Amino acid sequence: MKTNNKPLYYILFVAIFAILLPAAYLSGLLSINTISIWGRYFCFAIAALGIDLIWGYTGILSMCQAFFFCLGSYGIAMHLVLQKTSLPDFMAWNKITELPFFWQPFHNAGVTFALCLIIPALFAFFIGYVLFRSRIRGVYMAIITQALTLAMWLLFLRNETNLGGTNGLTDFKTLLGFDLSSAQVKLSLYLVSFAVLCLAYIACHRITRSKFGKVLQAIRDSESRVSFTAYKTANFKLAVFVLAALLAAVGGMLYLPQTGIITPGRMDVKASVEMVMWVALGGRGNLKGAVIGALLVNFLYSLCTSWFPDSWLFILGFLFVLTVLYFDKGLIGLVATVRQRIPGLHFKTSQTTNRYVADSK
Amino acid sequence: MLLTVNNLSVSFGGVHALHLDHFSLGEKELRVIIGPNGAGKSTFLDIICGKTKADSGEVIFKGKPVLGKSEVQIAELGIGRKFQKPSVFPELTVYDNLLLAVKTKKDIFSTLFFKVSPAIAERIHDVAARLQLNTVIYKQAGALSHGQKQWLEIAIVMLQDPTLMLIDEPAAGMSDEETEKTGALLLELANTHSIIVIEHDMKFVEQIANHLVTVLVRGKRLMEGTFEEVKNDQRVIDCYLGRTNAQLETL
Amino acid sequence: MKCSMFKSFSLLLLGAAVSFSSCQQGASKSGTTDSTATASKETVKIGVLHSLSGTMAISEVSLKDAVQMAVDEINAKGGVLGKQIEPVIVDPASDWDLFAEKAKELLIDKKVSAVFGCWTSVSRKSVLPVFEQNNGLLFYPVQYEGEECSNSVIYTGATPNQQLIPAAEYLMSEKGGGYKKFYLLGTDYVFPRTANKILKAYLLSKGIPKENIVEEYTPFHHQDYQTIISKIKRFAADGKACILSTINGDSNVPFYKEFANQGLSAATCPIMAFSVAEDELRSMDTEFLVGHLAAWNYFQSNDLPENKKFVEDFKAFCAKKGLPGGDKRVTDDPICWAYTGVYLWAKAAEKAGSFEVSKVRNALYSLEFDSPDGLVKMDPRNHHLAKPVVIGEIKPDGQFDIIWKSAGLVDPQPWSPLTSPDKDCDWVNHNGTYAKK
Amino acid sequence: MRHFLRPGWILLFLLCSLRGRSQDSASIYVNQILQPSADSVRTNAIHRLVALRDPSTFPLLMAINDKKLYLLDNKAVTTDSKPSGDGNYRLYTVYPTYQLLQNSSGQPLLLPPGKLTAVDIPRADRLALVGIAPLLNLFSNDVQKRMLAYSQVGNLQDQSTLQLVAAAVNRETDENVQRIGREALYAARLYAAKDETNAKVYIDSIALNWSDNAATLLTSYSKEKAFSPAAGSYALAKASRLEKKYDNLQRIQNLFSGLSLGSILILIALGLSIVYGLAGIINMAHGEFMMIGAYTTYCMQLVFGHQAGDWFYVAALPLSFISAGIMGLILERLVIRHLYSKPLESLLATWGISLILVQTARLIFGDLTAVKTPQLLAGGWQVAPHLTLPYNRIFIIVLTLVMVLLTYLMLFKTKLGLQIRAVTQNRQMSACLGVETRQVAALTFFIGSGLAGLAGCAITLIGNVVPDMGQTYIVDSFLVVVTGGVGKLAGTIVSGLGIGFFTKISEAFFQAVYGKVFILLFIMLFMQYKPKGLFPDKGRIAEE
Repeated sequence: MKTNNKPLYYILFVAIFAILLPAAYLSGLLSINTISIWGRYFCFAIAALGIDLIWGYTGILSMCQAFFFCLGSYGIAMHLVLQKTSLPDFMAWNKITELPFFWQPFHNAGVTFALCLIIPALFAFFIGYVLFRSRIRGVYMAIITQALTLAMWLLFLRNETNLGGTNGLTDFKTLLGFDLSSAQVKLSLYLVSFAVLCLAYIACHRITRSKFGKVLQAIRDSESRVSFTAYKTANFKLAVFVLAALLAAVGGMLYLPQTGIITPGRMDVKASVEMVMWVALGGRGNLKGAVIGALLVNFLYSLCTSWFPDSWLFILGFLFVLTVLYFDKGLIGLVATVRQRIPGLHFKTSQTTNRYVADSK
Repeated sequence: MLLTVNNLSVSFGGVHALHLDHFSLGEKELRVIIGPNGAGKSTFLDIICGKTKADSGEVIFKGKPVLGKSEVQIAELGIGRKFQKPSVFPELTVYDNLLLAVKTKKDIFSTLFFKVSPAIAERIHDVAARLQLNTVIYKQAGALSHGQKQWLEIAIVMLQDPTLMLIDEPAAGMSDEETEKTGALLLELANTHSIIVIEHDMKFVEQIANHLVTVLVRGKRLMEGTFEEVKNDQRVIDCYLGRTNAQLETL
Repeated sequence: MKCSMFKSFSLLLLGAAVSFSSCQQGASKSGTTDSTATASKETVKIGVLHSLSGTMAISEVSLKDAVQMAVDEINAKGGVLGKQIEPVIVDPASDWDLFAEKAKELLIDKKVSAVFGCWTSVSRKSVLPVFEQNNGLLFYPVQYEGEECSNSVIYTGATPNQQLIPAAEYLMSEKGGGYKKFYLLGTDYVFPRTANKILKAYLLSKGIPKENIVEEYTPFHHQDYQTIISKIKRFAADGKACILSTINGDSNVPFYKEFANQGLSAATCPIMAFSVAEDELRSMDTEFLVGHLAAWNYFQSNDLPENKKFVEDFKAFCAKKGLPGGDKRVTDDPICWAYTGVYLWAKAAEKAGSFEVSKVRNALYSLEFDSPDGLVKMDPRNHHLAKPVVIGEIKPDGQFDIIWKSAGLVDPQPWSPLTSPDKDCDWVNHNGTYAKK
Repeated sequence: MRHFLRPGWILLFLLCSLRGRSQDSASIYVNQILQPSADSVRTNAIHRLVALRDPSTFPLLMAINDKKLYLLDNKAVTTDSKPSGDGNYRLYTVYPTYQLLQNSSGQPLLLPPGKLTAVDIPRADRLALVGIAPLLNLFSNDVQKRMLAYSQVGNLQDQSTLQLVAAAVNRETDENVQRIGREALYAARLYAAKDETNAKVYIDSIALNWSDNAATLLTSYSKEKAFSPAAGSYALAKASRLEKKYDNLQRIQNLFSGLSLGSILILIALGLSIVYGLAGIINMAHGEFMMIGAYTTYCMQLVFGHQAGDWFYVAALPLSFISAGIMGLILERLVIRHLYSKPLESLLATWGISLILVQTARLIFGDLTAVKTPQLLAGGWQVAPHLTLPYNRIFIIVLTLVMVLLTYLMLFKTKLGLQIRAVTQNRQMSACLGVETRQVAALTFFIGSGLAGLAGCAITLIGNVVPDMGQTYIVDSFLVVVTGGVGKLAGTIVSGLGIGFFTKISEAFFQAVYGKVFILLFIMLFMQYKPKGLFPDKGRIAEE
């Protein structure tokens, strides 16, 4: 199916973030810090795309995306730590004299990148295999994945796990030989993140438009019907679960060098619910919604913690409640509704409106 | 025989929902199953298509045992199911609903790189036209009327191209005209497929029951015979009395 | 169609980006003070980086208040080098990633001269690279695990030897009860781990046999201490055992409650806490804590006249600003050092005649200051503070009865000679951490 | 204080009369302490008194040691360690006799410390008492101090010390302290024993006496102090038998801990399960209702103040139920009723609510707070010498039992319960049959939230009260619900207890965190076989 998009608005989006913002920095209007902050938001947006695939399109509420995100981050972080020192300082404090075996492969950059993808994928595969095989779905799925994230969070908090405990991993100097503190590297990371976001968006877009994507949506609508139509739903769910985990991991991998720290705090209960909320706020079942939700919520977060530290949680809480109650389809849906309500713009027949809703899915 | 069922039984929480000593269906046969509410008709179909697990007994389809197989395996064997409550994908368009049903390779990679060939598109439009869905083919399935959803689900089953179709109450919620069209369609399909139909509407049953009718009561097979035999059987009348005898009387 | 919808979002995002940059340029909530008659228009900015929301807010908000109070006092006296101090307050929301982000914001966008902030080790570790890369100066007011020697951090809190060792020494002494067995119990993070490592080394060096030292850790927010207390009970059966607790935050109450309910008490087995201070005990019913001990460098019950004034001023400040708690607020060790930190910075800037980080840093060496805790002195070679050590017994009103005080100032040892005998921290003759011959 | 005059002192006076000679010099020193002509005189006097070891001066020395020496009408007096109500303390004379002061009507005289003149003894002088402090403490009013004193009293081979200890043990009223005292005496005799039979008698006595320390003592005796290998190995055998007995008791203690943890989980999950079953709501704010219950209890404590004793808790029990219930009702009306049977949406919306509630609590209450344990529930029930079951945990178990019973009765014996069960099974059908589903749902939500509030009230007994306390328990209690099967009372109870026991038993082998990971793996495997929990619904309806 061909989409009849006018590409203008995509171009605008790309122009703002790929040209305008860097240009603003180069001309001194914005600081490199702002650029870096947006770079980090893009990483969240990449993970949000994964959440949208698994939740928005397939209807499986997975609460362990934050965990996969952290796996990606931790992998890169381990590599960066080993770039700097042969034995991380926290291990020295914990009376460990030899690098644990699972740290060894992270000396090599190529292996690290591979492992950052393979480990989350394997985790997702195992978790998904066990859960989908026993037909755990809906609420059960959400709670078990949440509990799993909680358990992993507790495990990562332990110092025995040898991943830095609560403090996580921090104080990185170079990535592939580039100095992480230099502005050029930060700008490049920003641009890379944006490029990856665009690529991920295009890939997800392709996927959702393919027959595979339709099967996912069909699973969301009526899983048993899909089974009786001879699709092995468990395999499809597993595939999209792994895919979502990979997207989260990629986001995490890019997130780390721009933030400079990864701690288990990134995957506590709060973080994992919040990640889902980005997508809910933006508009689930809509890739643009996921991206916009992730960018907007995090932008608001940065803003509010500077402006209204006390009431930030109220703002977030009310946003959650209102979104769920009144804007089932998130901001994207809200805009669609508003556009229909405004008389001047209301030129579609009901049939085409329906068509449009279907298309935008 | 295409389908043979022996000593099939299932119970829910100690209540026997179904206890069927024998049932068989031939190639290209259209069988109608009737019976009062709670007779176990839907449960019977649920077991055949793998939705419900039987406690004991055997179901042989094309010489292969069916029990214990997953829904997908059963569907792949060539059994298609239409449910009592229309079960379609409400948020997909009618076209997409049908596209998913078309009998092709259904593993992950083939779906990921699937391209609609002209033959498939033609087939979809064909079936859609036969069920008068061609005017709404780009509409969301959720926006269809109840009758249209029934037809859509039948279309989905048709596109799966099964050997055996299990059709649960196809005429529910349809106008008389639609009901008659559905009947005609089923008869036409019976030329190329084996079909089991569950139905309450006796007028509809009369229209489509070209061969045998099976009567289930309280999970057991009461009798089997042509529509005429069934209609005149005292036991059948007795057990419908006080329930849906109004329907019988209209005959 | 969807494109037009997308347009609005593109515009929205554009607007967002622009407004964000504008906020970056200086619209952030600044905590300028209202009380001072701003004699001079010129200001110098300092950053305040304490969590005002999230789990750490309970502890950190008080430090923000203390910093603000010190700033007000200094401004009222005419500021520093003729400039009024303008605090820029941001909220890292107990989110460690956000700490780094806000630190960058303060240093790069706001260009503050110094930052006062952080509580947990992890938040300090999170901002440390930011400060080192951008040549910032962080005043860190909380007791910490040591083994760190950053040129960008001024540690006004205690190093392990300024808190842990004297406490253990006291418990082993005849006066302290002559305890022979030690249960080292902590929350599982870097401070307890390192603290216990040092304590263990110390105890072993004092001839305590290995089997008489037990080390155990619980996760954050641990609530169920039944199993651990049964273990302690067995351990403490002969009346010769005490507990050295580095349990953090909200796990303390369940721990002390279970302790009392299983029939243990301060008399049979005292708990020496390193993370329980007046501010945490403020609105708690302390009945099950009474009689247990804590080691710090400062207690509110310190009866120096400077301290009495400080306590009164702090209460008055909180009441006047309408801060939660008002005049019922208490001071404690971190509050004292957060407050002292601002004065140290101001005094160093005056001495250096500049706000430049490197000059202020150099002026800080050996700097003396009359803190609420008496005269304290910056180390001549590194960025730590020499100060007295006190041990207190918890009273029913949540205050401490001072039962032991060090003879004079205890010099800081960022690298404990017990665990890292070969290392020391010196920024004057060496480049930070160096290997001792 | 039950004893106006501690029996220990009577004996002491008898002992004193034997030592009349020292009496005179003692009284001189006492006067020098109370009215010193110079600081050095007082220092000297204190040192002399300590050297004298005259029991009649012990009350005075103890008062000095405890910083509780006062003058009242020029008489030296001391006070109890704790006030006897309203901040007033009972008073005792310290020398030459130790007696409760009474007023004219024969009642104990009660005074606040402010009305007394404290005799300030400099810290340096107090340090002189360090050596004798354990001996003083043998006769203290404070059980804890007496208990401790025996382990600190030092060398019992010294006859005068032994005499004092024996006297103290004889007069001891507290069973546990007496056990420790007896052990100290037996141990002294055991160390002194020079022949097999004698040694064995004392080893047997120590084992029979079975104090907390018995096994350690016997082991160390066998290793270091035994005069013959036979006596040593006999002691070691006894010690290992005691250890074994102790381990068995420890197992019981572990089971109790599991029961206690399980009942807390049940108490929280009970409301969650009912609401979830009936309305299909995943209430992430359930933990916050618990928090509301806990803060209600805290507020009750503030309202009642310290004088009211345990009554604040009695009031808090129903009030925490009601306040959390009402809050739940408000939320149900405002938000949650729009989300019935949309579990995933409700999960997100209630998470938002939970954020709001937590931040509200943080703004109102702010600090880390805790509720004091009611006097009745303080301490524990000593089942056996080494098995103490804390009253607060017993109370929670009983409370859970009662609430489970009430919930059962409500669900299965009342019309409301019938309606709840009907709506749980089939909402539309129930509505058709004339059940006011909205009212039933609201009422259920009230009860469910109320149960959470009650759980919060109960948890104040063991933990603190903080704004985000609910989030500590919420995931665990959801696991209980999911494992048990949605909306199933029996399932909730079985899985709650199961998880409780499993946690505590695994904690005995691993550290708490690994225990948690194991439980999770176990539940995931368990769900392979029972994907809908322990007690799934059966039949066609359930599958749709």
